[in-house]
Amino acid sequence: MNKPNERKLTIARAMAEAMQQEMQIDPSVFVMGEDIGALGGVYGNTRGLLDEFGPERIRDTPISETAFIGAAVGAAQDGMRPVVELMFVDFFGVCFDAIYNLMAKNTYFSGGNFKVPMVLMTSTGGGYSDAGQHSQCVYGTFAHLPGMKVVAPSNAYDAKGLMTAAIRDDSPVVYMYHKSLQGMGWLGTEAGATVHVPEETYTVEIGKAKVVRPGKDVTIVSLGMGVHNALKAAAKLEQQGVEAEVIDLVSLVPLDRDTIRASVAKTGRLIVVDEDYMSYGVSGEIIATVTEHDISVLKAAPKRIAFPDVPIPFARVLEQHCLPNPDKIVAAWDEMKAA
Amino acid sequence: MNKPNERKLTIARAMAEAMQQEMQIDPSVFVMGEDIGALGGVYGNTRGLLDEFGPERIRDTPISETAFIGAAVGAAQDGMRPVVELMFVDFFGVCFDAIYNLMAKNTYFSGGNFKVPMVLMTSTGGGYSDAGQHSQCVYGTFAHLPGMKVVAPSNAYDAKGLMTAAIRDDSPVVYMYHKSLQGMGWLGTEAGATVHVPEETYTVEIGKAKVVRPGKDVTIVSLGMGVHNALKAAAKLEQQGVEAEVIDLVSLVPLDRDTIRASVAKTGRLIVVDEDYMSYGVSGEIIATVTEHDISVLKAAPKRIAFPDVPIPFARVLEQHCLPNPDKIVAAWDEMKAA
Amino acid sequence: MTPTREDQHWMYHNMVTSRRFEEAIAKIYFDGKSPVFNMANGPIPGEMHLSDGQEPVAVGVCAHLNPEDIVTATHRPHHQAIAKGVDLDKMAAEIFGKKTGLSGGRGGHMHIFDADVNFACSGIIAQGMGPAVGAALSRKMQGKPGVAVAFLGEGAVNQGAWHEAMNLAAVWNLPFVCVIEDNSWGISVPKEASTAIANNADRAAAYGIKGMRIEGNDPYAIYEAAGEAIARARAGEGPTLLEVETYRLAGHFMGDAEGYRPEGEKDDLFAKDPIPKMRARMLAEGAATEAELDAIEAESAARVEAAITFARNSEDPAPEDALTAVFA
Amino acid sequence: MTPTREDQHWMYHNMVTSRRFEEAIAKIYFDGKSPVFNMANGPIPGEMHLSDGQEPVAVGVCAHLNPEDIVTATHRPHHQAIAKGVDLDKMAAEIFGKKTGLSGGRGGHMHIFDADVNFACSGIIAQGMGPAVGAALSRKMQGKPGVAVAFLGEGAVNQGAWHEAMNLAAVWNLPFVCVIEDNSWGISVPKEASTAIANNADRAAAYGIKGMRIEGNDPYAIYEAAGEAIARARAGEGPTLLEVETYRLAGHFMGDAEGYRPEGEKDDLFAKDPIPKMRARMLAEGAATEAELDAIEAESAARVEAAITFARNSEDPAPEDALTAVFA
Ligand SMILES: Cc1ncc(C[n+]2csc(CCOP(=O)(O)OP(=O)(O)O)c2C)c(N)n1
Ligand SMILES: Cc1ncc(C[n+]2csc(CCOP(=O)(O)OP(=O)(O)O)c2C)c(N)n1
Ligand SMILES: [Mg+2]
Ligand SMILES: [Mg+2]
Repeated sequence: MNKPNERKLTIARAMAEAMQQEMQIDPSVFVMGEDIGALGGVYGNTRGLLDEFGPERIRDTPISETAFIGAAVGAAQDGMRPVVELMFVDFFGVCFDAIYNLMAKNTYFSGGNFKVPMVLMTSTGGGYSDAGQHSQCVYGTFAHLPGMKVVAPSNAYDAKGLMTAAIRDDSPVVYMYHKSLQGMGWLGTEAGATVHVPEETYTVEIGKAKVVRPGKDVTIVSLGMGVHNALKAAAKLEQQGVEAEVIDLVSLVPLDRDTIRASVAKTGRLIVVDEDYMSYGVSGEIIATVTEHDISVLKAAPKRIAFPDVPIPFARVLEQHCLPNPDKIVAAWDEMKAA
Repeated sequence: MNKPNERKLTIARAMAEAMQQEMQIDPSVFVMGEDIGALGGVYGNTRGLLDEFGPERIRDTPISETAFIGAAVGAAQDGMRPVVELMFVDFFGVCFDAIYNLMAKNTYFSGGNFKVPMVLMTSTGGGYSDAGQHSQCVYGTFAHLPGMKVVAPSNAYDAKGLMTAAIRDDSPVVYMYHKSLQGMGWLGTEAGATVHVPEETYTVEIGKAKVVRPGKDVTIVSLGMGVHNALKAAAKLEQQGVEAEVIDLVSLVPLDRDTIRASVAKTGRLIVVDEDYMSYGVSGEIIATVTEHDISVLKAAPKRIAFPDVPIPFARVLEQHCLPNPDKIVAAWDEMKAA
Repeated sequence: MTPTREDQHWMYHNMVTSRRFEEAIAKIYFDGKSPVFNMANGPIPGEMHLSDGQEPVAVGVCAHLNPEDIVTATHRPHHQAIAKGVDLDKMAAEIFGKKTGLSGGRGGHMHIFDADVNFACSGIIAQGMGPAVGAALSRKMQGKPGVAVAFLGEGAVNQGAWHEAMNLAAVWNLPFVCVIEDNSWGISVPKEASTAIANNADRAAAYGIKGMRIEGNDPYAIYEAAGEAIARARAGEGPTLLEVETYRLAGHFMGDAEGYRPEGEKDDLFAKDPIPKMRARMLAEGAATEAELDAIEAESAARVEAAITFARNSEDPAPEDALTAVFA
Repeated sequence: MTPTREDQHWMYHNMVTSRRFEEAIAKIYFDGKSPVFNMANGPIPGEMHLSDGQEPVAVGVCAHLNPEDIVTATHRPHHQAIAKGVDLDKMAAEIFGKKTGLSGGRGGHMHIFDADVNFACSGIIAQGMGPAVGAALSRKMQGKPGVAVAFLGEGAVNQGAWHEAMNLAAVWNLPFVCVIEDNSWGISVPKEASTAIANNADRAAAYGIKGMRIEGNDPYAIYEAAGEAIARARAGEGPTLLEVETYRLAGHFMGDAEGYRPEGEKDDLFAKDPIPKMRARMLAEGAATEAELDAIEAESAARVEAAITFARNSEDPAPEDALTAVFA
């Protein structure tokens, strides 16, 4: 997919480029959040924007998430297109009312007369020992509650196209980027996330899953960082002669149930890989999506690999024990095959 | 189950009685929340307590959920056993950090050295046109995040026993009571919720589901208000000669997966009834619990009846269109049978 | 700044319209809810929070606002909605849950939204603060005129969202006014049990802005203070915090037995009803004739009746409408 | 109230121990993180927030506390933990993620919990406010002695949780002290860009309590002000708000390039390092001899080395320990 002379970007730079280009063409776009100005964002996704657009449109905020996310709603309703950052998704607890009860619902409450065209971008994920208040995904929490679209890119191409699509969307979009894919050296970066990104603007459709690797023996469904684990597992399975199909959900809301169902109808087997907590979340929903539709296609009970229902521990040995990884996926295949 | 001379209580009174009895025997128990004193709780569950225990132990709070729930954590860690009320669960967005990141995690973060023996009680549910910020269940949201037990009684007997068990539990327990079961005249009350309640103290085990109606043809799993819908549907199905087994989950965390699996192993059919939003919530988890364990027992694809993924509308005709009801359950059976 | 004769007529008119509207709602609210009161029944189901007695705050502030200005209100929004010029027919229809309502019946009484006059409200305490501050920011960034006003109850001032938004408005020097309606009760909890200080206007010091308390539920005094605050905001001089003493003549919501009120409180409050007081003052000061005021009252009553009739005669939404308007 | 000779020795001792401890941590932190700095690697993975320069606040306050008193701290907790008497071996081991750590490696550097001395902290801004106020409530209800102190950064004062808890502590008149460490930065955002007023102690007026600002990062002045505040709390006279000027000599976290700092700021700060300043003052005032201070420094260094050795030599937790201690 990457040709030698093609420009590769990290997700951080891809996100920044999308914001930059939209800000150039649309004066109503602006960015707010903690440390997104001079620092360029803790995760680098607003780097360079302050220099180009100045502090009016690239606004560092007080540590007041309820106020500035609520303010983004008010600005969006008044004709602006704010992109707001919640530095770590783990902090959602201090401001979720402004998100799930306000941003997500005002369109409905107003019968469609108020639009809330805003993007809430937020970092997710662990793996680098940042412990239980800085390492969560909580994908399921956001996806469960109505009124907001929810996307999670696994690579820089999608990251740019999803950001552009999210900014242009007239509905609120929650944009969840995974720290281990971000391209910040100090976090380590999954190499597969840094890919060719065209310079021109383009959009990636919100609500459409991607088959990122075709196969006929088993469907592995994941998102964000999990897609890379799934692809690595698929490479290992290939050595055993097993052809795994890998689906990158890209978007949790709307959820592309058709693509998932079509794949499992073909393979007859389903493994879901999710870094969010196991119970009452994404993994259960994907399994239910398939099984409520048609159980006759299944050759084996579906399996899920997710974070166990415990807070995220600090020590590396503890955290790594809990996180999904390619070996766990291969082991799930082995059990499935044996059953 | 109710003998003529037996004492019947509403859930509101059963909850109050459990608190009263625990406060009588344990001076560390106290109650905090908005309007729980002179008013006796908007849902009546603290009525009478102020008179008996006074304003030190029955504390009306400012409208500051983050502060008083956080304070309950601090008090619990310091040897008290607070029962705290979040008036409507819909308000969780203003204080979820104190709940999911603090109350639920301090035991783990401290390696078990800090205990947080507190109860967070909160009202759930709609059906009376209170619109989108006063009618939600968000069971899935609470159950998804680790570190808190989550219970939801469907009748007064369980309500008292669960409250007593929750107060005595050394871990934080979220106690979700449904407004339509509460026994407040002004809300209308499901008659089946008001049942015999012994005067003496007793506990109902947290983490154990109950088969509230045995049957062999289909398993209907639900909780709270949904149990009554399920029982009504089962009565209708009985007229068609169909024997439905109804399971009252009672507790979402821990989830009694064994009871669910055993029932479906027997009936081969599963319908989940949930008043919470459909996607990424309870209904998906119950389906996954069964299907990931063993698909061979299933004679048909499982079905779920849940609130669609839209904010809760105000107008009766709109809200009733969305809520689960016995007819929808019967219709699900009809489709399942036909398939 | 005293209200002109015309302002006074406008204020009185809106106070009376609001009162008539709520009287009408209150009467209909009990339809289908007796002999057993059950909130779920009748033509107007759900919770109902009336603002009887608090009309002076709404008119004293909104007299200075244009449709382009932004207002966010609370669970108790009718008086402010009326003073801000929300379409009365559509508002009534919304409260009845009709297809012709402002939101097609999706929102109801606690979710009154009218984009034409930039009015919104919500059922969560202090939730309107952020959106109002954000709208003020939007106007500043766009260089467009407009002031944003957030109305709140005194109980809401202890909520974190209030503090965060006040600081944000102040640090960014936004055209924003926060108006606290101090009716001295948050449901059953009296102000002194919830609030560490007696006068919330003193909290302006925490943000380096001007704060003022207006006593006596007096539309004239409110008009004057709000006029200054809004002028300051329009002039780019930043936010103001106003706390207004007012009275809640009704219960917290309909059906509230009000057992928590000290004896005699209600009688005292009724004796201070601001509507007859304003009428008397206008007559005494020659700001209006009896005939003029009678005409205003008749007009208000007719307007309200028309709105209620519109609402009653409107169709219910289609059940499937529940599933639309989730996304833009 | 000036610190006694003994108090001064204690304060100096704890300041030096804290500094030595963080120097040791900082050195080890970079192990395994070069040539490419990657937070995930090395014996101490994850974020690391150092408190170098802020030691005077911790010792000036904690000099007045007993083990039974409660402290909640932040993401930058080491200096306070040390001054509060948290077990240094177990704290070091926790930071290394070892089985012998305070929490068996589950918490790490941002989640230091020691039940023996009633110390807790958290990684969420202002999260410690509620628990501290609640512990103060618990003591009041139980009639047991004890004051609760919440430490926060100046950036945290704009968070809603702070406001709510201040009001609650004040309205319930609890034995609570809020100590703001004003190091003038919240990561890269300077105080004046985030906070509507210059002096957060002025926000005490919003709660009707006493507020004081202490300038100069001076352990003596902090000691005095904190002594008064804590005495007031012990006497049942309610909460106090203290804001203390202090300096963050390090970056926000390790790896922070600090490009946002104005030129020369760091040099100015280093010139004001409070540890040599306190040493000089004690010598000048005859509160200690060179030999005494050298002994204190040697003792601190040895104590820190022992703790680090303990941590290094401790075992890793078993992987499955991740799944335990979720519930009590
Ligand atoms: C965050 C939140 N907490 C609690 C409530 C429940 N509640 C609704 S109105 C009210 C009292 C509000 O008092 P005040 O702000 O003084 O307004 P008033 O009702 O007097 O107009 C409360 C506690 C809520 N809606 N939102
Ligand atoms: C609710 C929340 N928002 C944001 C953060 C990210 N964050 C961590 S430390 C920090 C700056 C804190 O500044 P201050 O309170 O002054 O403390 P300091 O770091 O200066 O000690 C921020 C924004 C967080 N941990 N929690
Ligand atoms: Mg009030
Ligand atoms: Mg700081």
